Amino acid sequence: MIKQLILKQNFVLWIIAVCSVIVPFVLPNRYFQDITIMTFLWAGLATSWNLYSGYCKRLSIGHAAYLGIGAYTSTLLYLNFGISPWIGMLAGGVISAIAALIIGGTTLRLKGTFFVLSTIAFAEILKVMTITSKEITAGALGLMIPYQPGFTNMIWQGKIPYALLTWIYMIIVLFISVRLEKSKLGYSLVALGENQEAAENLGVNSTRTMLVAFVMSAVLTSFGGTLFAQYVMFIEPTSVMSMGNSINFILLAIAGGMGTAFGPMIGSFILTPVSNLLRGYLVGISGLHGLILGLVLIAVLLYRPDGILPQLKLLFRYLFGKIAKPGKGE
Amino acid sequence: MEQVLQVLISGILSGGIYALASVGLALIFGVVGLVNFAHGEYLMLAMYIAYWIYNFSGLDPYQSLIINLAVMAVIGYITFKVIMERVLDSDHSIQMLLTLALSMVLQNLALMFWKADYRNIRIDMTNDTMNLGFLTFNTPRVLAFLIAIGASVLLYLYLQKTFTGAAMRAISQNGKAAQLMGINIKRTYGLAFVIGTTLVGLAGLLISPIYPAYPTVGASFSTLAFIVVVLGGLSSVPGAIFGGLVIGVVESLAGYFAGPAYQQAAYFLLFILVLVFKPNGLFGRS
Amino acid sequence: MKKNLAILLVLVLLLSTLVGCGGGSGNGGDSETADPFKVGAIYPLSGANALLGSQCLAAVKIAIDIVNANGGVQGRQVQLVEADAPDPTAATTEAGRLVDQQGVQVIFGSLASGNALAIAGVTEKSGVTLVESGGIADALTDSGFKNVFRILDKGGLRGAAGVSYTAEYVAPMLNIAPKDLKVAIIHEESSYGTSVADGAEKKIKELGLNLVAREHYNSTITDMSALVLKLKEAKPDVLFTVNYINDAILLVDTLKQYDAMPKVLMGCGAGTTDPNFAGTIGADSDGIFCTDMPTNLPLDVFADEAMKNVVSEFRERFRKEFPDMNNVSVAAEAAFAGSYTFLNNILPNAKTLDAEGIREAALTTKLDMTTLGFGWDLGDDGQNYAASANINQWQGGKVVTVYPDKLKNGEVINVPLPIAGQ
Amino acid sequence: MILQVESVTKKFGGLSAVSEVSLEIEQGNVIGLIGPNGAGKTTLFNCINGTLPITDGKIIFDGVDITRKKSHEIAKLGIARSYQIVQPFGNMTTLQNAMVGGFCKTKIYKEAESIALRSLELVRLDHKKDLIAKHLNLGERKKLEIAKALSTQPKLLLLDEVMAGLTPSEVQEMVKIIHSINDSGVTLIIIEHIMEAIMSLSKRIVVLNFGKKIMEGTPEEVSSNQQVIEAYFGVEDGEAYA
Repeated sequence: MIKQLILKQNFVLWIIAVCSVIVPFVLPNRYFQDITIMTFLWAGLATSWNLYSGYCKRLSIGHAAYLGIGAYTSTLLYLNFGISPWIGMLAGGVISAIAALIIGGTTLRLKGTFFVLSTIAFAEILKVMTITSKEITAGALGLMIPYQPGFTNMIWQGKIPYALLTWIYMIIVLFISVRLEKSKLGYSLVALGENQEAAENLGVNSTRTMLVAFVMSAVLTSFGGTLFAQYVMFIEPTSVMSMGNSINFILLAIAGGMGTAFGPMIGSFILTPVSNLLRGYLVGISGLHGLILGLVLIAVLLYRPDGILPQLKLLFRYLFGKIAKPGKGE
Repeated sequence: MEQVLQVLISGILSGGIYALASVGLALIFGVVGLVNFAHGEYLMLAMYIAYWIYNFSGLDPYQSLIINLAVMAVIGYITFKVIMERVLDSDHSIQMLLTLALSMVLQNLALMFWKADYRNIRIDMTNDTMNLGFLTFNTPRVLAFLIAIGASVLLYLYLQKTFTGAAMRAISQNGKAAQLMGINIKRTYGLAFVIGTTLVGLAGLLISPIYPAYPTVGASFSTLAFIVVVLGGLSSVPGAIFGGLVIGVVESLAGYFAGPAYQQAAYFLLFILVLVFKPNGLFGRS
Repeated sequence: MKKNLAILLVLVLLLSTLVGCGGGSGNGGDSETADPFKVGAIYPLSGANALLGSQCLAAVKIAIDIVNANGGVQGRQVQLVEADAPDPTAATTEAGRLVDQQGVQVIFGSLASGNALAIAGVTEKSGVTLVESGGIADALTDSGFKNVFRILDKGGLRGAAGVSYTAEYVAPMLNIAPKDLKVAIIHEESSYGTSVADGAEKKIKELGLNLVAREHYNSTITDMSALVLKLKEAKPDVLFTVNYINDAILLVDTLKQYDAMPKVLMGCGAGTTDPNFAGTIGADSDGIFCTDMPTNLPLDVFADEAMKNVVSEFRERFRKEFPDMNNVSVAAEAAFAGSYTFLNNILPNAKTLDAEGIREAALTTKLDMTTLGFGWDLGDDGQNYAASANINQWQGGKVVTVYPDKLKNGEVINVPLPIAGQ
Repeated sequence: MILQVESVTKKFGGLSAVSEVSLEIEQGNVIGLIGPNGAGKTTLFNCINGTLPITDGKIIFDGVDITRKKSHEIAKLGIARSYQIVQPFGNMTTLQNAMVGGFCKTKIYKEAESIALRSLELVRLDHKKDLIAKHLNLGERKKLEIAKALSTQPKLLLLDEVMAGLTPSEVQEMVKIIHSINDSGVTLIIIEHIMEAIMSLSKRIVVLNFGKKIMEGTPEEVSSNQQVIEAYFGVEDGEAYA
């Protein structure tokens, strides 16, 4: 029984995902807790990105736009009207959904490079709009959230609540992702990514499928945007909506394994700490940590284009195969 | 009116550079089918090489043109052999991500080698202007424009008139058929990639007297070149030239009428409009 | 399979060594006398602002060396922990590392206002002091932070300084009444340029000058023709401009090319004060103003002999580190002033080397002179109200201070600019 | 009549790939569609299932006008097709491939799974259900192609050269499979070059040449018709077929 469960690899991955919550507790050091929070947050964000782009194999390099919408909506509502970020998060989700419907409606039928570039274009336009509508968004000056701890303000003194919040966010997105894999929507999406015409001939409504997944992906990304704003407590268009953020979603997902529910999480669990630690400890030579990260990614793409997850699964099979064999594990 | 004409001219002059940066990408995209997000990084490398030569030997970018292009060709060849050749058959998304990672590596390498300093090449000509009636032309920009257009036209003629050029066109239209006709695909791919990187290198060295080199200078050119290429109808060289000029003019006009903050947004907007209403590009056949 | 295991093993090892070397030194915050006193420095060392960031870091290092050579802080040697923060998110994480992992009590930073605000969010919660000598966004000292101290002036004030000077001194030189003076603002669009420009605009309205144009652009702009032609149409007498070095040079070049140079060019900080500015533009820079913190002050401004030596030592060592530069950048001078003053003058007065003690010392200590030429007199908000912007002018490839009178070391030249358009 | 094709024309530019073709099929029937390469057979399939919009004419399926419907709507109404060049979803398993079709008429995972399993059993591919599709051999891919289509639970199935490239024993198996599909009540239109197979499977045969229907009849009538022999077999001779 246990053996069977263990060999079901999603089970092991779920264990990893769920158990990761203890990390911030066993690492009392706030710096490591901070890295853990970033790891959870980025895992959730990369998984959200993966929900559309990963399964459907259509790269969006503009998802930072939704990160920005989430961050700005909740922050503006909070600063101007005192509306709790919990509600602001939902409002951000609604606005992101509308934006994704408009953007998706115009771009989802585009293929390959056209789609990729159109996502960049929309994100850049949104960034410029945010910078120039200074009366509303404070433009390039950015917005600072005053430090007033409290649950309704989604602000805490310690790191643990943030860690729990980002962890819950990650788990929710993961759960949605796993459910998606076992649903009509998921099957349709993957089939569309493999071969659109063949999928349509099997009754897959490509426009609807893609739009639904795209909106889901955007909304979940925007929730992450609110968490991001509440944690860093300072947002500005150039850093929140930068193409660098969009690319980071993709790099985490591809490193872990694009188009799999747990791939982006694994990618974030490995790369987010590594890149933060590299930046922290290789500070003497500027550029070195970016260089190492880039080289690692090139190596992954050249030699393991499916990402780390399949390797990890092999490893599990190997390890647990050994444990399970001697008959102890009844 | 005079002002608007002057704005148009300045847009066209920038457009020439955009065109040159983009024809290389169009060639790589058309022939090799590779979506190269590291394209702009070669422009950055060429600017640094120009700066280096200038600093060590005093040769200005125009005098060091041949050496610089030769180095760029070698760099292009190495990239192709070491990285690109291995992913020719891979998924588009893998190729795209690989070039993204490559641009990350090149930018950070530049940061390590040359630090973040802005490297200026200041030659006597930098601020020279020529006047034609009420119009003013900045000499290095005019020179850059002329060389850029010249090189693009040369590339066009090369594709039209030579055997290798014909082979490239054949591959870009139908790779499999070309292979059946006995064209050495890999070699042609390599050549196209090298020509592409050399051309964007040329663009880099042409702007080096006007604009300083720094590690992230190429980043914005990659996206820009892509947009030009899409506007021009993907693999078409004349299309890329026109696309470049259009972007230059749009950027200038937007800067003049709406303000410089909207320059980029304007061509992104144009790009989306074209995708929606004319998905085959401004000059593509349907 | 084995290969994969090996790779994983290497990764784990790598990680654990990284964690290990950090963890080993993680408990240095306590104040035992033998322990070194740990301070942090967070600057952008990669990314778009890396150039000035690395100069600032070098300046802080020199300051610490000098302080250590003189016996350190309260008998403890100062130990520096460096951090790279290309953007606010990284700044948060890195601030966390310095505070929680390395146990620093004071952080010097951070060049970009966005980074400063992000760092302040971390330090404030942990009772760590942030000494800001680069970010000038007003919000940093207007947000009620208890442990953030800014040695330099606020952005809004700096923008205003150039405008006031123009109305009071430049307008008469041009024989134009301030009311009739046409002015324009062009600024780069990051928070730095925006906050200075906002201050300038406010002052312009207050003084009743004619604002004929205000435009902003991204500092990576490669062609300013459209901008300059637009400006040419507005025909301003005085152009206020806030830029980084790149775009500052491009702006002047383009203005010249289109014969659109206004009668007075009043730059604000970073770009136009950069030593490379005149180096690149050459003789045409003569007469261009640059409002900024006092910079490259002649040594005789410093009455105090010790301070004179410190400043000259700093400049000498800095030039050795950056041989390409013919002058110390203002960002580096500010970073030096911030860190040196704090370590040398403020911390020795602190009863305890914790947030409370340091705050008390920072607020109660008053200095007539820092290495930047102005004094140290903090308000309750942590802003140094003794800080002032100087009006400088390029003359013969050197920055000459023309205002205020106590720091003045030359007379105004070239108003209107000889290269001004018709 | 389950399907009525009324003088359908499809033009590419100026060229008619299909011109004024009419067909009628009764429920449960098997119709063979033959003709030389380029006769417009596959194009006709593409028109029927909505992959290509038709230039002129009308198509009625099961009493519903499907002329302007999109292919996914047509699939839901009950027309499925297989491709001449197999189009498996390469990175999904065999079962997952079939389940994409299985989800056509249900949203419930278990149901889609059992529908897909039944189709795989029908084409005798259930023993490979967990294999990644790109690792299947050609014969298996052809079967998968059919299983995917079957999983949409079609009333009408369009099979495009499912036997091309198969070994003789595989062809025999495929004929059996097609028979059993028809026995389960599915109407079939089959494009095939292997005459023996198509003659034994089809109750009626339609011959296309240059986009036009040149005749329709029983296998015996068709094989003895002079016009067909000239048009079809005359051209066929010189061609290598694959």
